[in-house]
Amino acid sequence: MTTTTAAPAKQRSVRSALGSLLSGNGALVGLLVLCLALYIATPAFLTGPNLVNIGIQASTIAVLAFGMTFVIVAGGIDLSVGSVAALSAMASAWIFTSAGLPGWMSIVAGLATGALAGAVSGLGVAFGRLPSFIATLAMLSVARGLTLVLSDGRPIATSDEVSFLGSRLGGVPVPILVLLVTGVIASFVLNRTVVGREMYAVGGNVEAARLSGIRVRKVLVTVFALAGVYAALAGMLLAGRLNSAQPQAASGYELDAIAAVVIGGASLAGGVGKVSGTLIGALVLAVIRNGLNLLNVSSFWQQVVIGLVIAIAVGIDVLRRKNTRH
Amino acid sequence: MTTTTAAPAKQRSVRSALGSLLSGNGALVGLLVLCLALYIATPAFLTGPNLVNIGIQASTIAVLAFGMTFVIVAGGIDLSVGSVAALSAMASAWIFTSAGLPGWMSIVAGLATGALAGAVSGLGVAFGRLPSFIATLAMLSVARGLTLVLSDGRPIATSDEVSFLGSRLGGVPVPILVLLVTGVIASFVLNRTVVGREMYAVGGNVEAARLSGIRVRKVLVTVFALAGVYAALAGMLLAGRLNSAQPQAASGYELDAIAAVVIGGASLAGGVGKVSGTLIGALVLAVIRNGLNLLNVSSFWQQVVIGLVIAIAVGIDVLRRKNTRH
Amino acid sequence: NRGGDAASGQQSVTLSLSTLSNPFFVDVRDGAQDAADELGLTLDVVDAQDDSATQADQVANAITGGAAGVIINAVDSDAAGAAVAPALSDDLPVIGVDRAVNGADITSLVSSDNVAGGKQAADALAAAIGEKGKVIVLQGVAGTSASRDRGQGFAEGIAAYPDIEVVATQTANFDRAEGLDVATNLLQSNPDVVGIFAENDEMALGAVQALGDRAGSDVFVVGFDGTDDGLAAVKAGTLVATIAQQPKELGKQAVQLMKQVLDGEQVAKDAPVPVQTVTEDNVTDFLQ
Amino acid sequence: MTADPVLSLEHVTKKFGPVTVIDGVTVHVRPGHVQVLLGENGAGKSTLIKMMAGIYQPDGGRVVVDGRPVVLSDVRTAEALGIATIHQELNLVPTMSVAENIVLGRMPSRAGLLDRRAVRRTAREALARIGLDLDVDTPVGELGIARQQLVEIAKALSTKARILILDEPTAALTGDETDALFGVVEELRAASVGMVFISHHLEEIGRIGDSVSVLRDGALVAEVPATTDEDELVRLMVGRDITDHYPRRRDYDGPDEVLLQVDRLSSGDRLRDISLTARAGEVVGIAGLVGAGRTELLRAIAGADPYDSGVVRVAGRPVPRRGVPAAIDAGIGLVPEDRKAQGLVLDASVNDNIGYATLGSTARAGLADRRGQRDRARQMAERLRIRMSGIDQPVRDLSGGNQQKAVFARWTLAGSKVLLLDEPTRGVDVGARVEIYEAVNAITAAGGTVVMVSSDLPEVLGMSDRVLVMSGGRLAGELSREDATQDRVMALAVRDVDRQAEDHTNAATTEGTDR
Ligand SMILES: Nc1ncnc2c1ncn2[C@@H]1O[C@H](COP(=O)(O)OP(=O)(O)OP(=O)(O)O)[C@@H](O)[C@H]1O
Ligand SMILES: Nc1ncnc2c1ncn2[C@@H]1O[C@H](COP(=O)(O)OP(=O)(O)OP(=O)(O)O)[C@@H](O)[C@H]1O
Ligand SMILES: [Mg+2]
Ligand SMILES: [Mg+2]
Repeated sequence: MTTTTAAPAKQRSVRSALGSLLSGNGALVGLLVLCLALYIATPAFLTGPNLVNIGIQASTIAVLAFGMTFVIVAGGIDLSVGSVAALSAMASAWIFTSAGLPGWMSIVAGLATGALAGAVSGLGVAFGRLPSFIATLAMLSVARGLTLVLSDGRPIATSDEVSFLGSRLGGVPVPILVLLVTGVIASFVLNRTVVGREMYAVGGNVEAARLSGIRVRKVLVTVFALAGVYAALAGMLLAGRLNSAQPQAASGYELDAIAAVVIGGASLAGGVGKVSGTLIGALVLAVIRNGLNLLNVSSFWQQVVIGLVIAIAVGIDVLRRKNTRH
Repeated sequence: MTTTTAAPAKQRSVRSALGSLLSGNGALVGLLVLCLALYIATPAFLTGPNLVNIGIQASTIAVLAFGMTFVIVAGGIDLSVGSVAALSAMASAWIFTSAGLPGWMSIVAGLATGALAGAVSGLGVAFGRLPSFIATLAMLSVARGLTLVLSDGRPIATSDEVSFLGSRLGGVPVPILVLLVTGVIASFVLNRTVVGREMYAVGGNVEAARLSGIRVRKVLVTVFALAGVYAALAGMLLAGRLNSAQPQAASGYELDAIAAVVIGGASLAGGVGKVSGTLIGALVLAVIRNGLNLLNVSSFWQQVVIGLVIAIAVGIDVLRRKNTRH
Repeated sequence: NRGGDAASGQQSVTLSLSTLSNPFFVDVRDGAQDAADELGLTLDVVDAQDDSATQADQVANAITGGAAGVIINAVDSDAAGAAVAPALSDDLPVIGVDRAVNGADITSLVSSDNVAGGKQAADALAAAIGEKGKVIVLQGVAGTSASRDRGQGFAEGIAAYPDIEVVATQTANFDRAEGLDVATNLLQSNPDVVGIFAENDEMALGAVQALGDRAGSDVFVVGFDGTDDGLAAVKAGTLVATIAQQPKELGKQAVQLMKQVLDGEQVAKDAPVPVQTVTEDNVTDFLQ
Repeated sequence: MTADPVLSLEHVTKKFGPVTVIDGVTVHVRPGHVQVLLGENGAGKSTLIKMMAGIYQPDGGRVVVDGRPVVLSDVRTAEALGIATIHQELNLVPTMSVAENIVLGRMPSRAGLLDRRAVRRTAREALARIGLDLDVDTPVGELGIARQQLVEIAKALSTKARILILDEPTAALTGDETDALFGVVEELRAASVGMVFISHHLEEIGRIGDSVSVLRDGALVAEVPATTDEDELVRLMVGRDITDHYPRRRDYDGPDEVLLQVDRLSSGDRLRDISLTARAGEVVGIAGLVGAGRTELLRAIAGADPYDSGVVRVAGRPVPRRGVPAAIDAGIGLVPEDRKAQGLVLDASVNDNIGYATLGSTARAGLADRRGQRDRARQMAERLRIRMSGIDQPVRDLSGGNQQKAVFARWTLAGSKVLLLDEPTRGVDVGARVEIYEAVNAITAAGGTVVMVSSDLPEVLGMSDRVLVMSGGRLAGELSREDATQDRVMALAVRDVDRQAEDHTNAATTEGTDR
């Protein structure tokens, strides 16, 4: 009995995870408006190769932001993802180049580094009772410092396995595949697993969650460790695209990742957020940057425009939600 | 009648504002431990000139963080303070050097620029209903872009009036004076004015504030405009010390300013925070950096140590508060 | 007994670098460190992380910390003047390295000329593309003096070739990953580009990555700095040229000059270290 | 009845999205007159008064003040017209002091500067008016929910309004505080203040009201004098008779077993040396005044707060002092008193909220049982008659009483053997209350035990098999169902146990050192 009902349930669950990833979402309108404007402004925008470019360029931030989604849903913030991405990629390259271990080990080492760094932040939040802002700000600094120590400030070449992450597989760029797979996994974790549902509860009302018997600390450590693993993957993706791990890689990406999550409709107060929204948020950012390059906007004015577009994209979403509410 | 009672009341209020600024506070223990450790580690630390150095070095972040305190108390966050500081300083220098207006006008123009930029963010939050993270992230980008546009990417010399902010007055460094005066003013605004108390209400429970008839939007615009003015002052302080407004000045300072406020015991959830705590937070950051320089810690390891010290300083505070609670 | 180091009896000198997360400045440090070890100086290296105010703070800390002299690699030339003023008024020798220190009478400046380097880059690129065609420029962090000077030199240099058109100028913040993304996007909107000038090797290598097989055959990339990776790319033919500064030489000469000053010798105000255009022909001279 | 209304809602309608929540309702507020609003949970009472307070604007109909139609565009406009509101859900800033909360939105000031002395004075006067003795500098967040409610009342009273709206002000109060509040209401009536009063305690209606508007599903079904007989009011309200308001039944016929045993539990000066037992099939009621330590006791047993000494046993086995999960594993469940702060994740759906305590236990291989969960939540919502637009509605949009039912549903679903209820029916209408009592009956019938803390004395007396009375952090006494009367309970609750307490503590210390 149980097995016969379990099998179709699993099929449905994967499909519905994909569905929820792609389903209509907050900033979607903002993204579409942006794309339409660029389509009108330049013929180079809506071409196959350019859309693929955007996908590749969005991948790093998107993967970071998927990990960030766990943290923000659980009511925290993770400022360390950029540094942890760099540290993990560097550790991965170092294991391969300096320690001379086999290539697949380099991927494992990278992911383990990310998980460890994330778990340390998580322990600081859960047991050290540090505000997540502080725990991860500390980790931002520590991880970047360790990256520099490990690399002595110089780029290190990556293993072929990591470089594969930046290559193409039968014409399809691997970063886009990684983006899709990690997105589906993140959506699945948030929607279908116990710990995922518990993240929403902890972020929504930590006291109510605690009184319901949810092990808040375990959830918090899991959340930050997951964000660390996602950061590691993003770091290796970036390193793979460049065939080298850079000491300053991904610095400042934390703000982009948080912005992607928030543009996607999550609340920094916790308890609200969807992976599909985060993906759209990351695409909004990638499309803006791509579009401004295509239009060859002066780099001074670019920053002005990026700021305005972010405000407008979220503004459209706010308006849209206000209208449907009442 | 009213005048006779008002006078002593005013005296008391200034005194008590100073008192509350200096009164025992969260991270104080962390700061003292840090100072003790440095005192033991190096004789160069506890010398008059070095302490003055620390005061000067803390001033920019402290002034930014005082402004940030308003925002965080009111439940928001302001990522734009670094950019707004740079823009204001640049506007001030531009008014003097390129537009050729008198020196005192350059200070006024700088402050007005900061107030305007802050107010725009505030309007976005209050009326555009943007999350403050997004509104100020947009402003971060826009203000930096405008700084570059205004300066064409080159530093501009400051007026004598602005340079005075970086000089000494009868042996006392002006940045330290500015730090003290702005701190007392911030403390006074938060504790003694109606709008200050309303900031706590809005940050503590925005719904209750609204239902009590507080004009939440007015409070929010005020809060961000104030943060903008403080950022402008910090920017001019920085420019004054360097005798020139730099296009990339103060970038990334927003995280330091937020860290100072949070180290000082404020909660990013809003409703909690003290100017005295913020000052201690800014001093913690300045002392760490100064100490690591004095100890000649390798710059790679410095970042690791800075991260650890931030975590420990806040950790001590958390422990201390836990102990007094029960 | 300023700058005395109790343990070793050596004089200590502070080297304030604009950043240490760029291999170029790591090389400056290494050159300086080698020279210091050789000459019996203690070298305190501080990293300003590309922030002028941090640099000013660090110089102030060096003075109170008892340094005998300051070698400064300015984050920004104009801002550094104010930063070193207290050191100069304390009669400490101040030597600039790589970037000028404006508005202060420093002891000496060891530098390579970025504007001249930009011009050389323009010539190298023009030679590679046969003095005609469309090119794009990848800029460094907007507002930094390195970006300004190299960009200015390149613009002046390229103006001498009427058949070359700069079709796009975009920032990639001196970063390899951004260089890759921005170059990809610019190639999308300007498919007929034949040359790319990047204001540093990191961005140039990103652009090479974006070009893939086309690098060095259809599209020619010129970088700046002569980092290890950059030189390797020149050897591999993916980069046509890089404008090599000699970072280790910069660091070394700065320390040597400092030693001379501390020993009471007179030194020249300017100590130029040549920049060289490195192409396939001479790259082996630069690779160790 | 003769005076002209100061405030009227005329044929007002309110929609949330497609749902019509208020449909053409007319209500008048007259000076010196208490207009009662009566209706089931979710009938629309709070929505109606929010249209008087300037929080919602009607989609149809109009608001008339002093005979002139007005638009109450926000709270300030309403306040300017002399309308003050005590909301059902507390609207206080937990981090601010009692004094500042009372003057929030109208702080005494001169040229923008706060007049701190006037703030304290105003606050003390306001508290004195309802007989509350509190340090006005205490942060509100440190007060129990009942005192917070009193602060909220003081805040509204201090506005000197001519129209006062009271949305379930007595839900969190015990008899004494309710009496004090009603004393103030009488004063205000004499001062010609017009009032609107909402309560699910029917006996209060006759005591304080003048006339009653009965709402059902957002429509006005009747307007009757407040003297109307309670059964008749219930019939108007729920459309059926409720014969037994406290349908306690002891259907358990299994072995007599002590399920919960608390031995000498102490925690600071808030819980002193408490021992009690609860048997299978039994409901143990705990009565006491506000601040007696009842909530503390339940939280300690449930692992929500640490305690200094003592042992909690379930079915004879000690419960490890390792927080809530350990207590849940042992079979303990807690329905906390403050549904908003401790009970609910407001942005989450009704479905999610009902499922939190069973999320882990129903999962397979770490995957949440979503379908089973929905089925169970739907059943439970039906059984407790939670009024909602669907199981996926955010619990934030539910009416107060229905939110309470959602918390209750979570623990009923968890099937705890030892269920600790802290004010389980606060804000719940008479009909739904009976559903909750039936759920309690079902739990005890199945061999569980229920410990129920309530400030609603008739409820404690009506539903408990045994009544414990707490006072000053101690157990002041125990009464059997037969012996328990209001007077006896109150006598124990106010008994000065302090001296006795001291003796006890001394004895305990000596004993402790001897051992
Ligand atoms: N903001 C909202 N959005 C959607 N529905 C709402 C909203 N506020 C209230 N409702 C719905 O309107 C109905 C009436 O709610 P209201 O709070 O007025 O009930 P009530 O009579 O005060 O109930 P109670 O006695 O439980 O307090 C309920 O069904 C509730 O779910
Ligand atoms: N965190 C706290 N710090 C200090 N005192 C507290 C704290 N929490 C509660 N108290 C006080 O402890 C006493 C017991 O409170 P408790 O809430 O247990 O009472 P109660 O009998 O449940 O009454 P009610 O819930 O009706 O207010 C009260 O005086 C309360 O103000
Ligand atoms: Mg209600
Ligand atoms: Mg209680």
